[in-house]
Amino acid sequence: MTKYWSELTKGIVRENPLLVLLLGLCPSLAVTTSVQNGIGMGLAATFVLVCSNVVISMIRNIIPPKVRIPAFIVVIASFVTIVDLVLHAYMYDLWKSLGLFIPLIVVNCIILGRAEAFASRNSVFLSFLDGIGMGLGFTFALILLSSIREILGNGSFAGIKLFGESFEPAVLMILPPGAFITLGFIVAGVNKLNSRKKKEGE
Amino acid sequence: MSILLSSIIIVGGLGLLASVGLSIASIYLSIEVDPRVEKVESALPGANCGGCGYPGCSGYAKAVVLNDADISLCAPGGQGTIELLAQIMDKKVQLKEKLVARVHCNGTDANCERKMVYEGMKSCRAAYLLTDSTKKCLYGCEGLGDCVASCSFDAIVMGPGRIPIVNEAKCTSCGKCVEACPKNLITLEPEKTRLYIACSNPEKAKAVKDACKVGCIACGLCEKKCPKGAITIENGNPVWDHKKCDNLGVCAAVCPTGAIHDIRKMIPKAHIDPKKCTGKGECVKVCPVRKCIEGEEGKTHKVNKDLCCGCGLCVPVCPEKAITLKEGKAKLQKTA
Amino acid sequence: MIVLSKRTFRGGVHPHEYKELSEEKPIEKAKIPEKVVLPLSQNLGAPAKALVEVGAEVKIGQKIADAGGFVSVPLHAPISGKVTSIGNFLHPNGHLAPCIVIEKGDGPQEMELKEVKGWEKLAKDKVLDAVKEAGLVGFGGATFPTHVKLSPPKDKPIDTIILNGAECEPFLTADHRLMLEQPEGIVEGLKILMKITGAKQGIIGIENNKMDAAKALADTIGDDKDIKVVVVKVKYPQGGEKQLIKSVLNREVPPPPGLPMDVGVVVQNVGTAVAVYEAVRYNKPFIERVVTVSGRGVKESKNLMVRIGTLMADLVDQCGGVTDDVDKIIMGGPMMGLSQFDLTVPAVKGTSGILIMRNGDTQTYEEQTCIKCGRCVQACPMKLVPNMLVKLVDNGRFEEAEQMNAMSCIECGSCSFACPAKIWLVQKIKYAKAEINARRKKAS
Amino acid sequence: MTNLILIVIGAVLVNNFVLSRFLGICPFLGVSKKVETATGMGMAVIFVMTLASMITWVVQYTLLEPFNLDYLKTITFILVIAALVQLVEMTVQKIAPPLYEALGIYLPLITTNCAVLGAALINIQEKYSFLEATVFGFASAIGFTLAIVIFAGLRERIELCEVPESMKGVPIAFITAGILALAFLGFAGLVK
Amino acid sequence: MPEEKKQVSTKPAAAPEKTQETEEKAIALKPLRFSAAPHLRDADNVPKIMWDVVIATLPAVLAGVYFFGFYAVKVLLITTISALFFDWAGMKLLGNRGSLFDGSAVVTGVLLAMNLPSSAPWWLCVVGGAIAMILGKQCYGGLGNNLFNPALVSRVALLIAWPSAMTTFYKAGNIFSQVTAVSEPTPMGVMKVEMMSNGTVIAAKGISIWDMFVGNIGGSLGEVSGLALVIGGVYLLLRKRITWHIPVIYVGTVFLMTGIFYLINPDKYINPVFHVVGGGLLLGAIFMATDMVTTPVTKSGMIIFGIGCGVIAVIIRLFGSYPEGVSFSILFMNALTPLIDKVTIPKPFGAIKEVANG
Repeated sequence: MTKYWSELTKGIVRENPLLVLLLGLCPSLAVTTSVQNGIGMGLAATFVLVCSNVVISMIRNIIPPKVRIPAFIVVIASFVTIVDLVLHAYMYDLWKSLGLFIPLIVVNCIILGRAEAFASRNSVFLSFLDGIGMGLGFTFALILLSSIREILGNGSFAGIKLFGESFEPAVLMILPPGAFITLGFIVAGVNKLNSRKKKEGE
Repeated sequence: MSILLSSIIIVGGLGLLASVGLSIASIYLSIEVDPRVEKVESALPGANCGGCGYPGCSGYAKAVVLNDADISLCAPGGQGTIELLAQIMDKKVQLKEKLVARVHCNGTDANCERKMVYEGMKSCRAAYLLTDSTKKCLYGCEGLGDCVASCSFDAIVMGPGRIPIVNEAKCTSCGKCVEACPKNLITLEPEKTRLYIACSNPEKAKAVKDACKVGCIACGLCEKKCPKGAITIENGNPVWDHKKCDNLGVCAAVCPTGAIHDIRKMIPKAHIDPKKCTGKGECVKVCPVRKCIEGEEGKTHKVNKDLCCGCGLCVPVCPEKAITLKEGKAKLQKTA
Repeated sequence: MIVLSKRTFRGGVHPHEYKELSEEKPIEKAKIPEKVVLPLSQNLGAPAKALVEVGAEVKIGQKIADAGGFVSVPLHAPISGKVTSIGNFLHPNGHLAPCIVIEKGDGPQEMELKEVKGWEKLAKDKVLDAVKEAGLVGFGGATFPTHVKLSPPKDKPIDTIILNGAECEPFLTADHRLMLEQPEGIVEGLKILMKITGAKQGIIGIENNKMDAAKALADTIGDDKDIKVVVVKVKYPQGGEKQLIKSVLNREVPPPPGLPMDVGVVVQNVGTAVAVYEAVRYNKPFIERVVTVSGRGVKESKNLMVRIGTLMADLVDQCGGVTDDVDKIIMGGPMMGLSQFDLTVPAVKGTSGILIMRNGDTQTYEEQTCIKCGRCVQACPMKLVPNMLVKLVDNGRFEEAEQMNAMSCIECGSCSFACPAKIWLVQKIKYAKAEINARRKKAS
Repeated sequence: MTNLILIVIGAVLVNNFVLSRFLGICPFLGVSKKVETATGMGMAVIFVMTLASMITWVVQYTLLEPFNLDYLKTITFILVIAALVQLVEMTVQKIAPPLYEALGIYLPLITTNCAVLGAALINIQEKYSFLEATVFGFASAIGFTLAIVIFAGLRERIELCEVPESMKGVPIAFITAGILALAFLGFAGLVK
Repeated sequence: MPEEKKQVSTKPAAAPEKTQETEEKAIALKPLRFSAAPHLRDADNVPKIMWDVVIATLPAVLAGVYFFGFYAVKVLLITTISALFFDWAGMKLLGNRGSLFDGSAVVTGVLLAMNLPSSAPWWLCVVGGAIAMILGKQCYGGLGNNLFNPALVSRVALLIAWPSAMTTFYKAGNIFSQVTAVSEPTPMGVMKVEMMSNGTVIAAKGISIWDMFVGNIGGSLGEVSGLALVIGGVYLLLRKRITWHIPVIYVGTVFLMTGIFYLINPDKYINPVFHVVGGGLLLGAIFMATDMVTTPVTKSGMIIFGIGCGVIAVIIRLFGSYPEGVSFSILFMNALTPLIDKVTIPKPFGAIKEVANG
C-alpha cells in the first residue's frame, strides 16, 4: 500500500515535475497569468498524462523499442486532440486563453518523459497513479505560480478582486518577465528548502 | 463515414510514409555505435571527478569499451559500479579495498606557529610558490584549503585550527586532494586501518619539537610496542603494514606527542533524541557493543559515546525514529 | 647623442618613485662579510654543480661551482676563506635550496685585476667564453645567463643591442648610480656586446627622470655614430625588455615562446654591460654587484657594492639597522620583488635592491569583488584581460586561462597595482602559469 | 516585401519566441551553458524550423484542408516533425559528418521542442502564405537563436560570479531570462 | 615547481642542515607580512569610486530639487533609504559579502531616484529600491557580480508594472514658486503622442531647446537639466572615473541617426538636438551606461556598446511605442556585454605581427 501511496505523492512534492524536475516549462510560464488558466492547463495536462500513461502501459509490451517514441507521440497527440476538441466545445473562454498551448501539450516534456521513464516499464495501475500524482503536482505548481502572478499583477485571485481601488497592480507580473522572475524565485525557495532538509537529514 | 475514412487514410498514410522513409533511411544511413559505451556511461556515477585518469565519465566509458581499460578505476562508484561494469563488459570482478584520504599533519594554529603573516591568494599551492612553508614546520599544512576546494564530494572541511578534516563516510578515494596538496600531506589509506600518523616532518626530535607541539619525533615507541609488529619507522615517521594492523590502538596510546591518531574517536556516533525516545529498547537488541546503549524500558535511553562504534545498526530499528548518527567531534583539537 | 623617444608601449602605471631616498648616494663598498651563503641556483636554468667540498680553502675569484648545463653559469668565491658547509639554506625565493657557505679566512679579500693583453682584439668566441666563465647573468632580476642570450641561433641575426637603464621599479637606484659613476664601463661593455653579436647598432634606453645619467653616458659616447642614448617616458614597466624594445625601436616581440632575438634585438642591463666589460678586460668573475638598500624602515638608504652571498642582516647593519616598526622586507623592487620573512637570506646575483618597509608603507588589503572597472585591462602592458583571467583561475579553469594568453603575462604587477578592489591579480595569474606549465609537462 | 520585413522584426524582436511567446524554453535553459553550444543549437533550430514550417504548410493545405480534417492538425504535424527531425539527423550524419558533429547532438532535442510545432501552428493560425510561413519559421528561429546566444553569454558570465548558494543554477537563470525579457519589452510597438 | 615539490616529498635521508634562523638572527623581528608582488598598491579603491559617482550626481540632484522642491527631496530620500535597506537585507538573506558603506547602494538609490518622476508615490520608491537591490544586485551575489545595472532593472520594471505612475510628470516649477503639482508630459512624450496620432512634430518643436537644456521642463527629477548632468559627467571624466567612450559615442550615435532622419523628413522627425537634450539620454549616457560592472572592459567593447545603445534608443524613440528608449537600450546592451567582452578580447602584445606572418 505504501508503495502505491508513494507513487501517487512523489509527483506532488518530492519529484514535482515543474519545480524540481523543471519539465513542462513552456506552458507553465505562458498560461499562468491567471489562476483559472493555471488550473485549466494543469487539469488538461493531467488528463492527457493519465490517459496516455495508462494506454502506453497497456501496449508497452507490443511496441517495438525502435519506434516507441513515435508511437508514444501518436498516443499522446490523440488525447491532446480530444482535450482540444472538448475544451473548444464546452469551455470556449478557457480554450481561447490557453490558445496555442493546448496542442502544444503534445510536446510537453512531462508527458513524454513519464511515458518513457515510467509507463513503459510499469504496470497499468502504477502508471495510472503516477500519472495522477505527476499531473496533480504539475497542477499544484501551476496554481502556485499563477496565484502569485495574478494577485500581484491583477490584484485578484481566480478573477475575484482582492484589494480595494487604491491597490495598483503590477502589470509586470502578468507579462513575460514576471513569469520568469516568479518561477526563478519559487525554484530558489524550493532549492533552499531541499538543501535545508538534506542538512537536517544528515 | 467519409471523414472517418479520410482521417484514417491520411494519418495512417502519413505514418506509413514516415515509417517507411525512416526505416529505409535507417538501413542506408545507419552508423555503427557500440551500445555498450552508453551502458557503461550510465553505470558510472557521473561525478566527472577524473580520479580514473580519463577526461570525465564519458571518457572513461569509451576507454573501458574501446581500449579495454581497467574496470576498477572508478573510485566514487565503489564496488557496485565495478560489478555493474563487469556485468556489461563480461569481466571478472576485482575486489578493491576502500581507501580514504588522511591528512598527515596536525599543526593547528595552536600547535605550530606561523613565522610570517601571509597575505594573498587563498590557495596552498599559490603560497607554496612563494615559500616552502609559512609555518615554523617546513612540512606543515598551510591550511588555505586547496584540498577542500578540490573535493567534489564535500568530504573535506577546514577545521577551526586550519587543518582539514576528512569525513571518511563521504570520501570516495578519488585522490583529488592527494594531488591538490602541494606538500603531499594527504595519502589514501585503507579505511579499515583506523590508525594513522598526523605528522610528516622527517627531521630529528629537537627540530620537530622546536617547530610543532604535536610532531612525530620518531622515538620508535609505536614500533616497539605494537603487538602485531605492524609499524616500522621510515624516514622519521611510522609506516603501517596494513595487513598486520588490527586496530588495537596501542600505538596511539603510547605516542608521547599524540601524533598518532585513532580514527575511532572521530567517527560518527549514535545520538538518541530524548524528546522522541519512548524506551522500547529495540536499539539495545541490535547494538553489537555491550553496554553501549543503556536505559530502562519505558524510559529514555542513552548512548555511551565512548563505546559507540558508529555502525548505525540502531538507526533504522527505532520505531520513533529518535536515533541519528551525529558527526563525532574531531579529536584534532583536543590534542593541542 | 641623446634621442628623445616619442613612442611608448600601451598600458603601464605610475607608482610613486621613492628614488629620492637613495639617488644622491654614491656607490659605497660594503664591508667584507664574515660569511657568505651562495645558493647553487642563482640563475635561470640548471643550477651549478659544486666543485669544492666542506673544509676546502678557497681564494677570492676561485671557481667553486661549474655550470650545470648550457643554460647555466659557474659560481665563484666572492671572498677568500673556508667552505664550512654545503647544504640547504634559505634562498631569497622563499624555498630551501642547496648552498655553499664560506667563512672569511686570511687570504686576500680584494681581486687583483690584471688586464688581459690585447683584449680588444680577441676573437668573438673567446670573448663569449670569457663572459661565460665569469658566471654572468642578467642584472635586472630575471637572472638569465648572459652568454645564452648572446648566442642566438644563426637564423636569427641580431641588429641591435639595447642596454636597459630604465630602472622603472620604485626605490631602486643601483643602475642610476652605476650609469653616473661608471659610464665608460657601460659604453665599453656595450661595444663588446655589439662585437659578440655582430649588432650594428647600440642603444642605451633610459627613463627621462634620469637625465643626468643620460648626459653622462652621451658625453662618454662622444661622436660614435653607432651608439646612442634613447630617453623614454617614465612609466612602469618601461624596463621590461619587451616594453623597452617597443618604446625604443617600435618592434613587438611575439608572445611566448617569442624572444627579443625574434625581432633582432638583445637587451642587457647596464650593470651586465659593466660586468661584461670587466670580465673581458680583467677576467673578473661575477662576485659583486650594486645593491640599493632603501625603504623608510632602514636608518640610512644606501647604494652598496655588495659581495654575492652577503646576508641581508649584514647589509642592513651597514645602513644603520632597521626601525622598530618594520613589517615587510622585500628583495628586489616593490613591484616585482620577493617578499622575505627573515634577514638571514643572502643577496644573490639577481638582487638589485633590499627594501625595508615600515608599518603603513605597504598596506594590508582585504580582497573585494571585482567591479569590472577595466583598470587592469588598461594597465596591462601585454594587452591581456587580467580580470577575466583571474575569474577563470578562481574557478579552476586553467585551460581557458591558457587560451586567453595567460602565459604572455610578464608578472610586472601593473594590474594588481591599479586594481581598486585590491585583488591579487598577478599572484593568481602566476599561479595559473605554474598550473599550466605543470599540466603541459604532465601531458608531454 | 514590407509585410515580410514586419514578420521578421515581429518574430525576432517584438514577439520573440522564447522571451515573449514562451516557446522552446526547455532547450533555452538546457543548451545555454556555453555560447558555442548555444550557437550550434540555434543553427540546428533554424534549419529544422524553416524546413518544418514549409512542410507542415504543405500538409495543411494539400491534405488537411481539402479533406476538412483540421482537427488532425496536431497529430499529423507532430508526426511529420518527428519524422523530419529523425530523417535530417540521419542524413546529416551520413552526408556531412562534420556538420553532424556540430549540430548532431542538438537534433534529437528538437523533436520535443515546442517551438517547432508552435511555429507550424502559428503559421496556420495566422493564415500565412507559403512564402510568409517560410519566412516566419526562419525568422522565429533567428529570434530563438538570438535569445539563446545572448542568454548563453550571460550564463557564462554568471558561472564566474559569486552567485549565492540558493540562487545558483536554474533560479538565477530564470531571473536573468526575466530581465532579458524586460529588455526585449522595449521593442513593443515596433510592429502593430 | 614539481621538482621543488619533490624536494620536500622525498624528505632527504639525512635531515637537512640546521638552518641558521635561530642561531644567527642578528636582528629580532616580529613575524613579517609576506605576500606576492607587487607590494605597492594604488591608493584608489572601490568606495572612493562609488562616492565620486555620488558626488557627480549632485548637480543634477540639486537641479531636480530646485525645480521640483519638496517632492524631489522626498523621492530621493525614500529611494535611497529603501535601496540601503534592501541591499542590507539582501546581503543577510542570501549570505553575500559586501558592505553598506562602499557607496554602491547609495549610487543605485540616487540614480534610481533620478529616474523617477517627482510625483512618484512613496510605495513606488520603496518597491523600486527593493527591485534594484534584490533582483538587480543581490540575487547575483552583490556588488560586482550583477549582469544588469540595478537602477535600470528597477526603473524598467517599474515603468512596465505601473506605467501611469511612472509617466505622470510634474511641470518643473522651481523651489520658490508656489505652483506645484501640475502634471505635464515630457518633451519626448509630446513628440511621441504627436507622431503616433498624426505623424507630425509641430507641438514638440515649440518647446524651447534652452529650457530643455537648463531643465525647465517636465520629466524625471534627475533628467531634466542637461547642463547639470554634463557638469557631473565632466567631473567624472576629470576624476577618471569614466572614460569618454561610452557617453560620447552613445550621444553621438543618437545625434547622427536622428539627424539623418531629420534631414530626410523634417516634418515627420524632430531635430537631433531635441533628441539629445530632451528625455533621459544625457542621464543614461553619463551615469547609467558608464556603470563599470555591466559594461565592456575594453575600449573597443565600449565603442560597440555605445553604438548599440544609440541605435536601439533611436529605434525605440522613433518607431516603438515608448517615448523613451534610453533605459531599454542600455539594459539590452548590458545583456550583450558578455558577448561583446568575448569578441573584443585584445590581441596580446606582439600577436599582431604573428598573424601577419602566419
